Amino acid sequence: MSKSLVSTICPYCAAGCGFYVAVEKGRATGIEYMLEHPANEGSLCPKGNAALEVVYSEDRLLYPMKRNGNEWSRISWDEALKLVSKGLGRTIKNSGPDFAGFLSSSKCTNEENYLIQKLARSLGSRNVDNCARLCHAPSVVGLNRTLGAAGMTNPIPDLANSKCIFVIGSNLAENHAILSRWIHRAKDRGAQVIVADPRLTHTAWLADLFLQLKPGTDVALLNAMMKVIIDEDLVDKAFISKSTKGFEDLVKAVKDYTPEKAAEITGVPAKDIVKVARMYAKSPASAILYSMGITQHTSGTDNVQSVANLALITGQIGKEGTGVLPLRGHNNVQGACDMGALAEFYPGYRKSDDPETAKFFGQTWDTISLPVGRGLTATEMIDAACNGELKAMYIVGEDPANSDPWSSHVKDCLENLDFLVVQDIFMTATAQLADVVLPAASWAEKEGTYTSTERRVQWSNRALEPPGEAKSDLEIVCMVAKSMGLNFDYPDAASVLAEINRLVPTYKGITRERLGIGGLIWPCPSTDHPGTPILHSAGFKLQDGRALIAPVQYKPAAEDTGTEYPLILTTGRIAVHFNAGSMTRRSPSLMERAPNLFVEINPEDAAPLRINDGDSVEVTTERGTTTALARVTDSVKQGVVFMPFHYPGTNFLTTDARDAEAKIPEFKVAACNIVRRD
Amino acid sequence: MMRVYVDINRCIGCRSCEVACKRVHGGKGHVNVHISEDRASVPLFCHHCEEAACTMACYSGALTKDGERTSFSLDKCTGCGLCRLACPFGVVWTDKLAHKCDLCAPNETPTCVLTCPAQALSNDYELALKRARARAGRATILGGKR
Amino acid sequence: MKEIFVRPERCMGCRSCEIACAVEHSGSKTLFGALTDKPEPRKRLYVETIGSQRMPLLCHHCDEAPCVAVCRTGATSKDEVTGIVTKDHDKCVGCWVCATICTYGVVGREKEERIALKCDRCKDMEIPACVKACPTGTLIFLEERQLADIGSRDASMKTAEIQRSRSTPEIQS
Amino acid sequence: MAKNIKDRSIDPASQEMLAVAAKAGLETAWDRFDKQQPQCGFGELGLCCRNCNMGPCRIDPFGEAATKGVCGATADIIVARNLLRAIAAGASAHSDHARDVAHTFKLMSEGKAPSYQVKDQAKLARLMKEYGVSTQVDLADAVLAEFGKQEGPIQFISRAPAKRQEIWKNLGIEPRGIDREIVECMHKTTMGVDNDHVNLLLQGLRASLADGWGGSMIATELQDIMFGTPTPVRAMANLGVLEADKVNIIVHGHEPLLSEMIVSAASDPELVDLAKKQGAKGINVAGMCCTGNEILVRHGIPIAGNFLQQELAVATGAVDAMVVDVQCVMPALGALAGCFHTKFISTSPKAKFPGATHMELKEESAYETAKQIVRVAVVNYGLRDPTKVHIPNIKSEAIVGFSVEAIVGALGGTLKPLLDTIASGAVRGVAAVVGCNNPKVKQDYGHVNLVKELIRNNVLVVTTGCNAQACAKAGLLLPEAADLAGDGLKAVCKALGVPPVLHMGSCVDISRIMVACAAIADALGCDISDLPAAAAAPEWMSEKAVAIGAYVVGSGVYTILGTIPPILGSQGVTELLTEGIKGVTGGAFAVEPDPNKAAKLMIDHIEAQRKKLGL
Repeated sequence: MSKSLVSTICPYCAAGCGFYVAVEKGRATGIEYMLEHPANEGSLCPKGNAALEVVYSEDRLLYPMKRNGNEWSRISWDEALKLVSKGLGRTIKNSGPDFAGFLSSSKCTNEENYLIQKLARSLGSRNVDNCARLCHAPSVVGLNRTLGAAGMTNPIPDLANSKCIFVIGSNLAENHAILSRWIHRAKDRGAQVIVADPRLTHTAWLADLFLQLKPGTDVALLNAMMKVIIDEDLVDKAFISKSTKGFEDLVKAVKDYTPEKAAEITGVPAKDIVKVARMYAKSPASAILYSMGITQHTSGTDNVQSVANLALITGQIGKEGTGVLPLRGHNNVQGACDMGALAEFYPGYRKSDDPETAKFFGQTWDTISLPVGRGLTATEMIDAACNGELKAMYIVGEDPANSDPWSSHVKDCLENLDFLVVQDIFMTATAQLADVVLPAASWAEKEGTYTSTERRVQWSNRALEPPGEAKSDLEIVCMVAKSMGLNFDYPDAASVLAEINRLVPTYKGITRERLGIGGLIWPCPSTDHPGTPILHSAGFKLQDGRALIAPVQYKPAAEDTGTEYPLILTTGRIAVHFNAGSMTRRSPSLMERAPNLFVEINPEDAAPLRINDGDSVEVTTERGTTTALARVTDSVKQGVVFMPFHYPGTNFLTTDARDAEAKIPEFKVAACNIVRRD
Repeated sequence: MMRVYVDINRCIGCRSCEVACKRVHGGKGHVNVHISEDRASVPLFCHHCEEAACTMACYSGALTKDGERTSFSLDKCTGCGLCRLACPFGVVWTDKLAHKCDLCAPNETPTCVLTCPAQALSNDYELALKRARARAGRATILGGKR
Repeated sequence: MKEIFVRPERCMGCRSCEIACAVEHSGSKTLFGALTDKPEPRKRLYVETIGSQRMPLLCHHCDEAPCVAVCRTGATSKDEVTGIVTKDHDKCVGCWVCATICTYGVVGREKEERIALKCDRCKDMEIPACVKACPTGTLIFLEERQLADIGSRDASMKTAEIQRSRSTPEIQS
Repeated sequence: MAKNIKDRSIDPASQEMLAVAAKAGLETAWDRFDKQQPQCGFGELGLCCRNCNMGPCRIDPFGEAATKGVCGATADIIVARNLLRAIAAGASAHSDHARDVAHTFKLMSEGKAPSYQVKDQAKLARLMKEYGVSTQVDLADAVLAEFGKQEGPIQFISRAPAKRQEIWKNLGIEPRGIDREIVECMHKTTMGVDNDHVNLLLQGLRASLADGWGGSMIATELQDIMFGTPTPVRAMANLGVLEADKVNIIVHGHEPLLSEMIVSAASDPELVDLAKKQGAKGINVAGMCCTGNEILVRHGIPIAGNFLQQELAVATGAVDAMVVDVQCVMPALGALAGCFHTKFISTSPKAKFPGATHMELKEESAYETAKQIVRVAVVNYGLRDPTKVHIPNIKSEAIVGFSVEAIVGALGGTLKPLLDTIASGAVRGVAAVVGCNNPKVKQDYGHVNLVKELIRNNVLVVTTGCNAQACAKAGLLLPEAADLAGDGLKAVCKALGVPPVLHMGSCVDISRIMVACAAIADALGCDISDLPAAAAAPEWMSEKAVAIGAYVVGSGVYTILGTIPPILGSQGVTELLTEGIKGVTGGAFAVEPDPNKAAKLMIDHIEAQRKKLGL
C-alpha cells in the first residue's frame, strides 16, 4: 500500500522540530523522523512522539455547537456563523467595537494569526492579543527596548559554538528537550554550563555550576553579577562605547549589589555569584538562555532587561555562540507576535498607537478607519469582562479558564460576558463557558507557517482531513469575516502569506516557494536573502544603532510568605506534558507516565507537616485550594514548593498580580500553605 | 546491527525513548527510564548481552543470539516467563508472551537512538567512551585553567 | 602500592603506549607477531586530544570503582591486596554496563567477542607495558610518595634557579 | 648501566673498547639505541606519513583507530610511499657519490686535476669502447650525461643478460636518467600523486636499477680507472691496526677521492719527517667503513673496523685525525672527539658536522689538501694524552681485493673453472652477503654466523661493505678459513689458494657482484634469476641498503634481510615484496633475523635453483 510522508512541524513547543507524518489511505499511521532538520536533527521529545495521539483523540470537537443553559446541541455551520456574526455584531453596534475582544492563538499558524488580528481591527476593535502575554510579553517589551528586536538573537544550533551557557529560569531539558543536544555538543567542545533555578531541575543536571536561587530574586542575582564584572573590569569597553548607551547609569544602579547582599536576597552563596560572573564575562562566547522563570513575574520586564544588560556590558551578543535567547513556549508564539496579534502592535511590530500604522494598513486592507491606540491585553480582557467593559469575546485556540492565573476568577469573568465564541479542537474549560463552539482542525489537518523560537519560519503541510465537520482556523475566520460583511477572500494559506510578505518587512523574502525543510530565519528582507540567523551582528535597530543599557532595581515579588501562607509556590512544566495539558492530557502514552498533579516539597518542610512521599495534600493560597500528591524531594529548597501547571488545579492557586508594563501575571511566586488530607 | 549504548551523563530523563519505543512497537515498549531521586536518570533496556542469560533460560528456543542481537521469536514463545526471571536487568518483559528490544530490526538505527533529544543513546559503542574520555581529559588539563 | 601516574604536559601524542598495550595483550606479545593475531589485539588505554594538549587516559583502578559496583555477574572485581580492578573474561556476559558507568571512558570492548575489556596493569610485567613504552615519561609507575618527591624536587629546583638568577651579583667589567 | 657488553658485539676488540668507553662514561650508538627503547611501533611498521602537512598521520595496525590517513591513504599506500622515498634516498647516495667521481674524472681528463692519474688504461679503453667514444673527455661527458638523461635506458643496462633486459623492458622499469628516476620517486610520493602501491613499488625498482646498474656501477668503474682495479692483497683489520707510537689517521666515509690522496700524503717524506720530529715513529693511515674498503682493496691499507666501531676508534684516544667525507658518519663523532685530542675533520661540502674542522677537498688541488690534513694530524699527535690511550691488541689478517677481473685472473682467465665446480656440486652456489652494522643486532653476529654457515654448506661467499670487514676481523678472508668450509668448497679454495669468502670492495662495489652474476648467467646462457645464487644483508640499517636490496631483487636475486624493514604494517606491500614479486623479477625478499635460519633459506633457494637448472 502506498505510504506518503508529509512534512510537518511539531505542534507543541517553540523549538520548531520537524517530522514526517506517515499517511496511508488517508489515515496517519506513524511518525518518521526528519534527520535533515537543522534544529532537531530528527530527534523528538516524548510529546512530539505522541503528537498523533491527540489528532485521533475521541474528545475531538466534530461539529459546531451551541449552548442552551447547560445543554449542548449540534448545529450547522450556517447557523453557527449566523450566531457568531449576530453575537459579535450586536456588541459592536450597541456598545462600540472596543467592547469586543479577540484572543488569537500562539498555536495557530502565522496566516491564521494575521487574519484574526485583521478581523478584529477591521471590525474596529483594538482588543486583540494572544497568550504570549502569559509567557513572553516581558521579552517583547524588554528586548525591544534594550536590543530593538524581541526574538532569540542566535539560532538553536549555534549553542554548540558557545563556550559558556548561562541558563536562568528555564527547565529546557524537559520543556525544550532538543536544546539539550546542542548544549551537550557545546560541552563536548569544552563549554561550561551554569544553571540558575529555584529547583534542581533536569536542566540543572547539565550544569557545571548550579545556583539554587529563591523564586523572584533574579534581578538581585544579575545585578550582583554585573557589579562583579564592572568591579573586576571584565566589561567589554570597546563594545560598550561603540554600540551601547546607558552604561554609566548601570554602574550607578548596581553599585550597592555586592555579592554578599545578593547572597542574602537570593540564597545563592556570594562566592558562586562571583564565580559565575567571571565565567560568563571571561568566556570567549557566552549565551544566556531564559524562559518563564524570568518572565512570569511582576518584575518580568525588569528581569528581561537585566539579562540584556548583562549581555551588553560584556559584549556577548551579535556573534557566534553568544546572545540572549528567550525560549518561547508555544509552537507559534513568536509568529503570533510577529503577526500583530498583540494589543500594542500591528503586524511587524508597528505600534498600534501610531496613526501612521492605522493609515498604512488601512490602505491595503481597504478599511479606511482602523482603530488607533493600544488595546486590552489578554489578562486585561478578563478583568474588563468582569466589570462590563468587555461584552463579547472571540477566543481561538486558547484556554484562559485553565491557563490563566486564579482560574476560578477567570471563569466568573467569562461567564459575565454577553457573548462568547470559542474555536478549538477540544471542549476545553473555556469552551464549556461559551455560547457557540466552533470545531477547528488540528495541526496535521491544515497548512501554513509557524515561526519557532529561533525566528525560523517553517511551512507545515496538511497531512489529513479534519474529522467530522471541523475546519481549519483559517477557513473559519474567513467564514466569520465574510458573514460580517468583510472581504476575506483567501483560498489558502499561501495567499495569506503572500499578503504578509507584502506588509511585514522582516517576512518579505519568506515566500511559500522558498520554504523547504528548515525554512528561513527572519529578518529576510528580500526573496534572494538567505535569512538572518544571528541578530545584532551589525548594530542594533534603535536610535544611532546603539543598544540601550536600561538598569533596573530589585523589587520583591508581589506576594510574600507570612504565618498563614508560609511557603512559596512556584510553577513549571514537566517533560511529558505541555502547558495547560489540553492536548497532552488526552495523549494516553503521556498520561500513563504522569497521570497526577503533584507538589514537590522539601523534606525539612514536609516533616513537621507529617507529609510523606505520595501523601495526598491540599495546597491553599488566598485564591483557592487544590489537591495534589506530595513528592518529598530536596530538589526544591526549604520554603519553596513546586507544582506543574498541566493540570487544572494549579492555576486555582496562582496570583493575577501583573508586571506593570507587560501585564504578565506572576505565575512563579505565590504564598501558600500545605496540609495533609486525612 | 548494532546494539544501543547509553551515555548516562547525557540523559536528561525526558522519557522520549520510552514513548517512541512504545509508539513503534504497537503499544509495547521495551525501554524504562529510571529517574533516581531527581538527580540522575538511567534508561534501561536490553543490553543484548554476549552471553545472554535470557537465551540460556529459554528452553523453547524463542530467545537466541543472532550476531550482535539477542533476538526473539514470538512464534516459539510459550509464555513461561523464565526469561524475565533470568534477565539481570529486568528488561525482558512478559505480557503473557515475552517481548523485548529488537533493535527496531530491520531498520538500521533503533528508534530510541534517533529520537533521543540529548543524544544520550547511540549505537556507536566508541562514542560514549570517547566523550567520557574527553570529559575526563578536560577536567585534568583545563580543570584549574578555565 | 605502585600506581600509574600521568603527567599530561609531557605527552606528545605518539600513541606508543596504545601500541605497547595492544601488543602486551596479544598472543605473541611481540609487535610483529601481534600483526597476525586474530582477533586483533586491543588496547586498554586511549590517547586523547584535549584542546592542543594530548594525554593518555587509562584505568585508575578506583577505590570505589563504579564498574565493580554495577557488574551483575562478578566479572569485574577489585583485588583487595593489590587494589587492581580486573575483568574475568569467563564471567563477563558482555552487557557492557561497566563501560557505561566508567567516568573515564576506559572500559573498552573486545571487537569480536564483544566482551568488556580494561586495563589489568599488565599482570605479567614488573612495569606495565604502556609505562615502559612511553618515550617522554608521561606515564610513570611509582608509589604515590615517590611522585610527591618528584614534584617537590622539581618545585625546589625551580625555586632555587630563580633565586640564583636573582642573587647573582652584577659583574663589573 | 650498560647492558652486558657481550650482548652488544661479538667482536673482541669492540667488546674491549665498549668496556673502556663505559668506564670513561663515553656514550656510544649502543647507549643511544637503548635510550630509544622501545622504538615507535608505527615507525617500525612503516605506518606513519609526514609527506604533507595535513598530517602527520598514522595507521592503527590493529584496525581499531584510524585505518586511513587524512588524505585517505591506506596502510598499503603509506608504506609503499615511505619505502619509495627510502629507495630514492639510497639511490641518491650512491649516485651522487658516482657523480663526484665522474666529475673528478672529467677534470683529470681535462688536465685540471693533476693529483689524479689513469691507473687502469685497459679498463679505460674498454669503457670508451662500451660508450662508443674516442677520447677520455668524451667518455667523461658521456658518463656525466647518464645522470641528466631524459630518455633511457642508461648504458650499463646492456651489461645485464638479454633475458633480464627483456624483463625490465616489459615491466617498463628500464631506468632512464639516474636523476630522473630519483626525482620521479619524490614526485610520485608527494601528496596526491601515485597512490597505487604496486605502481609505487615498480618505480622503486626502476630507481634502484638506476643505482645498481647506473650510479654504483659508474662509481666502481671510474674509481678502478683512476685508482686501479683491485687485485688480491694482504692486509690487517680491526682496532688493533692503530699504533700507539705513530700518527694515526682514520679515513672514514665512502669516497676514495680524498683517502687515496691521504694515503699518498702519509708517505710524503716531508710529513714523515715532521712526524718524527713530533716523536712519532711514522704515519699510520687506517680505514673505516667503505672509504676504508676502497683503499683496503686497492692498497692493502689496514682497516680499523666497520660502521659501529667508528666511535670506538676515537675512544682509543690514539686517533690523531678522524677524516670523513660522506655517508654513515655519525654526528656523535664531534662530541666524542671533543673528549680527546682527536681532530675531527670534515672534507665534503655536502657533509658538515658539529664539532668538526672543515677542510674542504678541492679536486684541482686534492693532494695539497690531503697534505694539509695529514700535517694537522701530525701536529695534533703532539697533543695526544698517553694516559687516555687504549688500543686493543686485536687484529686479524685478510686477503682482499677480489674484483671480477681478479677473480677471473685467479681462475686462469676464464670463469669456467668456477662454473665447473658449481656444476659438479663441489660448490653449491654463490651467496652475496653485504650490508651495514645495526645496534638492533649484536655487532657482526649476523654477518659472521651467516657467512660461516654458508661456507660450511659449500656456498662460495662474495662480500662487500661492513660485512666484508666483519669477515676480515673474523679471519674468514684468509685461505686458511677454507678449513671452516664444507669439503667441496674447501677443496676448491685450497686448489686455488683463495679464501672461501671473497672481498669485492665497498658498497658501491655490489655492482661488481651484479657484473659477475651477469657474466656467469651469460656463460650459462640463462638469466640471473636462474642462478644458484642468493643475497643477504644481515645487519642492514641504511637507506642505501634499501636501494641495494631493491636492485638486487629487481635483478632477479633472492634476498634475505636480517633486520625488519618498515613495511610490515602493509599486508599488500609485504606480500608483494615477499611473494608477488617472484613472478615478476624472479627475485624476492625474505626477512629472517636469525643468521642460521637465514642461511638455511638461502641454501634451500640455491638447491632449488640447482634443481631447476638440472644440476
